[in-house]
Amino acid sequence: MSNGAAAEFEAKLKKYRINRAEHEMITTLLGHEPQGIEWALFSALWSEHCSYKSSKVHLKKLFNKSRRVLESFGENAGVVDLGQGERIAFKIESHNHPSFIEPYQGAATGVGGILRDIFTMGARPIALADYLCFGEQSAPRMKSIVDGVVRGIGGYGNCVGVPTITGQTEFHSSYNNNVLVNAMAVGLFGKGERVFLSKARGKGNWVVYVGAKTGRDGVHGASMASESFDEDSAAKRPNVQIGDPFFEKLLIESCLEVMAQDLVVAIQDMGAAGLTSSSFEMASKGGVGLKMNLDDVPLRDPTMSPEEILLSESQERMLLICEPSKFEQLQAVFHRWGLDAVKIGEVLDERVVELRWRNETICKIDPDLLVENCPQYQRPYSPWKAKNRVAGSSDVKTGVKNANEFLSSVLKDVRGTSRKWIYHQYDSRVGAKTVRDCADSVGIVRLPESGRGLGVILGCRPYVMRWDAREGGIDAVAYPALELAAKGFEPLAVTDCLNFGNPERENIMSEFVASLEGMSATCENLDAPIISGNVSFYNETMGQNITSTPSTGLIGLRDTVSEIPVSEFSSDGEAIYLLRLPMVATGGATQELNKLPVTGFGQLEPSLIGAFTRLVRVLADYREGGTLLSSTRIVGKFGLAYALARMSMRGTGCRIDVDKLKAARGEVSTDDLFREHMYEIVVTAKKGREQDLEAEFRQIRGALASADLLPIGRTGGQKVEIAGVLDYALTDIQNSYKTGIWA
Amino acid sequence: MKIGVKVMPRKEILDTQGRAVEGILKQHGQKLEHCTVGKYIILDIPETDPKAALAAAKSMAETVLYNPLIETFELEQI
Amino acid sequence: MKIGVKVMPRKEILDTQGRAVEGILKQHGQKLEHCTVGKYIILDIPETDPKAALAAAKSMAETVLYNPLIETFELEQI
Amino acid sequence: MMKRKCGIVRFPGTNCDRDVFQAVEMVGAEPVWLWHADQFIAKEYDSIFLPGGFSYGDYLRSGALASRAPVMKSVREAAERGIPVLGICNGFQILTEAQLLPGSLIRNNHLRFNDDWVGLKFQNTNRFFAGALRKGTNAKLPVAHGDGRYFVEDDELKRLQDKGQIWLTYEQNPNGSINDIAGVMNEKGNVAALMPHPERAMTEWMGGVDGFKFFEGDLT
Ligand SMILES: Nc1ncnc2c1ncn2[C@@H]1O[C@H](COP(=O)(O)OP(=O)(O)O)[C@@H](O)[C@H]1O
Ligand SMILES: [Mg+2]
Repeated sequence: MSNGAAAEFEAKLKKYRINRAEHEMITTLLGHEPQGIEWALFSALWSEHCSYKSSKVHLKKLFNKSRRVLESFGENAGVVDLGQGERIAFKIESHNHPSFIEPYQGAATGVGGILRDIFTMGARPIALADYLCFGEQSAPRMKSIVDGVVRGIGGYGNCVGVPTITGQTEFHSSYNNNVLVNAMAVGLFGKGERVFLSKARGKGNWVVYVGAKTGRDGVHGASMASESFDEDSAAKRPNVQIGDPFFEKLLIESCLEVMAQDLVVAIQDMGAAGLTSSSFEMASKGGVGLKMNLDDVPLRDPTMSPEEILLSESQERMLLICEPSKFEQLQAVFHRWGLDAVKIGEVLDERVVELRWRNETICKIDPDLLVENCPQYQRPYSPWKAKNRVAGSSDVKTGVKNANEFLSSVLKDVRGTSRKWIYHQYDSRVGAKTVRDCADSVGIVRLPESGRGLGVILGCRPYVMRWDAREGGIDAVAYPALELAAKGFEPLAVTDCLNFGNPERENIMSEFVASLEGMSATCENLDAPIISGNVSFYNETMGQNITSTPSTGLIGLRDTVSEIPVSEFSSDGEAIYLLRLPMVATGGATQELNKLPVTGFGQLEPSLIGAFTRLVRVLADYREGGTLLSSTRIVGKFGLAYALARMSMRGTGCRIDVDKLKAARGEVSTDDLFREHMYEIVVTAKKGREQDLEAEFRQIRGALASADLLPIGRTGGQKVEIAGVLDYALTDIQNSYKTGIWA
Repeated sequence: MKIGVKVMPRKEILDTQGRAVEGILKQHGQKLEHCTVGKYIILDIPETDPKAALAAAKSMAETVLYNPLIETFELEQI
Repeated sequence: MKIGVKVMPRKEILDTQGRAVEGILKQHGQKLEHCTVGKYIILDIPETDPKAALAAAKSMAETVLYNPLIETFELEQI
Repeated sequence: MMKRKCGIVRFPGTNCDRDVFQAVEMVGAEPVWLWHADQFIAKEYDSIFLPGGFSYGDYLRSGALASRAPVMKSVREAAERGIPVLGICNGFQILTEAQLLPGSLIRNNHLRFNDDWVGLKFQNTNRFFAGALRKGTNAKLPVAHGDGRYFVEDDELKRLQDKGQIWLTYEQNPNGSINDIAGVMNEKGNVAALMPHPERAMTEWMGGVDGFKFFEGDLT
């Protein structure tokens, strides 16, 4: 190669983010040097974002089957069968980089994208949830990022008419330059409604493009999401993608209508890498070929090049396959909703994707080369070892001196204060199915045909991840599973969004593997498989990696929405118990607030968690004669004192008996009140049902010897009172908690 | 002195509002090729020198009135 | 031919956004007496005669672009 | 007995249409879809509902683009014939934009979307909708809107007060509405609208039941 040619070659590798080894593989696969558009196609489909090349070897090991699973990885979203003809599609996805660049549009298009993954399958979206991690108040732009992200999620979800029923918000300096915006959508298939897949089929069937016109939005977005941020990212940013929830609403209604009329063979949304990934994946999965004429793609700007058309990430577009005889009827439906539907190609028998542009074939290539043959990397990692442990639970020092003062500061701190400022910007009840909204610890919708309850909840507590990645992974499933169980819901399945830093760094990859092992083991013990998800690597900005954050979304089922325990004390004189399975004691959130290193004692045991979750669920479930438990809340961040304060928020306080608490926990101290014992649940028995509750617990505890149900006090009064340790007036609690987010 | 700030969506960026309004106007049989919807902000600035007022307006536009990722702006003296 | 339609709030009390923007600008230490936030709509009309184009724009403004209860509008050729 | 026939108008972007459909079914009446691009025969309906949502994305002004749609000719005719017409949330915005009701709904004073439960007070009885809930009654319903701040000029406000057209007020004003107004009606009372969502408070599991009566029809 001449110097000039060599430089040009280097520049190409850089532009298309393909390394030398990959270039060699591509040349071998193609039988020739990549030419013209082939560079762009491999760049997009072999990007980390589209190919999962650093994670696939580990994702394959995840527990992903149960008798309920209908679809799992490989399709747009996972689908579980609830019986009685009802099925649920759900998935969580990240939109971290775009939300950092343009918070409103980044978050909005994140919601739009995840919704399309759901209704592409034929499910009507019925709920949204958002998992957000922000930096510190003092970080540059952070206030406006928080504001923009929240507005963006609300702006899209509210308009498209899908309620946001739960969420989680975290703050930590590791997100200062790299926020996380993960959105989850849940869709419902009613009786007799078909699940649609993306496998193209049937020689001579038409490839149809529907929805918005293609513009230069987000060209090269997929490969950009696959590299770390540096200072000039702003300069090389693609055109910001603009979401139009109004258009999406039209797309939802029209797509569901053509599906109901049986006019669709296969369908796929155009997400990352736009038309390229949708068409190549549809062909590859269906084992067929496609011939597409790029001149027929509706364009917003007629001067676009084929490469731009193929890689555009314009929002609100779908690709579908239909029988030619049904096209007219299909087009009529889209027209009625004011949308375009145009034929841009045909299905071929031969396994090739042929792209035509200005009467020339610009590419003819086996789709499997792009979709199936991407290299899979076994990135170096080291096996998990327990870290940051102390010798006993009383060695976990929280740094709290004065319980009242600390509780007050926690309730005002952004990490412990009310999230009302966020969720009041979200419509939580459109759809008229919402039973419990963001104000409660679990989001609940009622399934209209069967009247059963579907619980939706998010997980992953970054401070646990910072302490120990395996425990953090277990907790990312266990904690939300217990939250579901404490309302009487059986956890059914899990979706995950693996937000990590640079996988080429061994410490990051080690955390990735350890947390995945923890998650998978817990899922297996719960019989709640991981059936969909997304990996977001390279959350690294200027050398700083985010906290490894495998966020999760769980769904759970309850036979009725009657008498679901609430999350606050609601009437005086009820017996308060601690329902517990102690495995770990940690300072967690409290230590971080006090700027101490996080330490802990013990180890989480997935098999015990599975059994404990089942036990909790039975106690919280509806039964003849009424639910035994009136209120439940998991003791989480900031320990028991904070949990009791939160439970007193509606105006009913509590008095804790120090001797009983000591009998239950072995220690009553300022330190211990703010430690977290994984896992504990504060529950109240319905009046007159204490005996029944205790008897039931003894009966079903079975072999779970380390589980306990211990009375610790009674509800009532206008204070949270633990004699000699804590004495806090409800009005102060309410006022501090109201302080809210600083945005 | 009053300065008008016209903030419009950038040309290559999708103008969702314009698209919807255009659709409706066309449905109503209006003769229209294209429609773009933006913002108009009138700033009343305590300056008598047009140059100084325009400079102040520019600085305000850049601090909060427009988002350079998706919009462009123009100033005019009114 | 392009016609600009400037739609402004009819009174102070209707200009919630203006109040907010004014507050933010002042917080940023900008010298500002008052600020009003309205809309700017560019209509691209297939007419070459300015009079005809302005008449068409007026009809569009009156059909839907402004609400006389809360707004006023002005047209300009651009 | 014949079921009451309730027309439910759908615009592109309407998103509470199915919820209102469900509410109408819950009270035992018969819901019928009405499409924005078509006109309908007004006298065939016992009442007409304009549900909430974001018709045309709320672009330009909430309700503005929808208020000019063909179906509104028939809605106007229904209103003139004395057929009960109820606008909910975006439906309220559409009815004011169509000038079937006085005033306008502008951006919330805090400039944010607001989702919450609100306490309401009936300032006057409307015999066509929620007739059982008399003047002076209280109710609790969800709100969810960004443009819910009701505005009218002072003289018009006085006229509304004098003629008893102020239907509902908020106990705690969530959006800066003039005189805490949450719902109004025309002089005859057959055209009425409110920002809160009665269709989201139909049974206990929804968190409240005060919405039910809004769909029960003329009870007098
Ligand atoms: N980003 C968000 N979107 C919607 N709801 C949220 C969000 N963040 C937090 N919430 C809601 O706020 C409530 C309180 O959150 P949090 O303080 O983390 O307490 P909890 O321990 O109950 O989850 C939760 O029930 C949750 O549903
Ligand atoms: Mg939570």
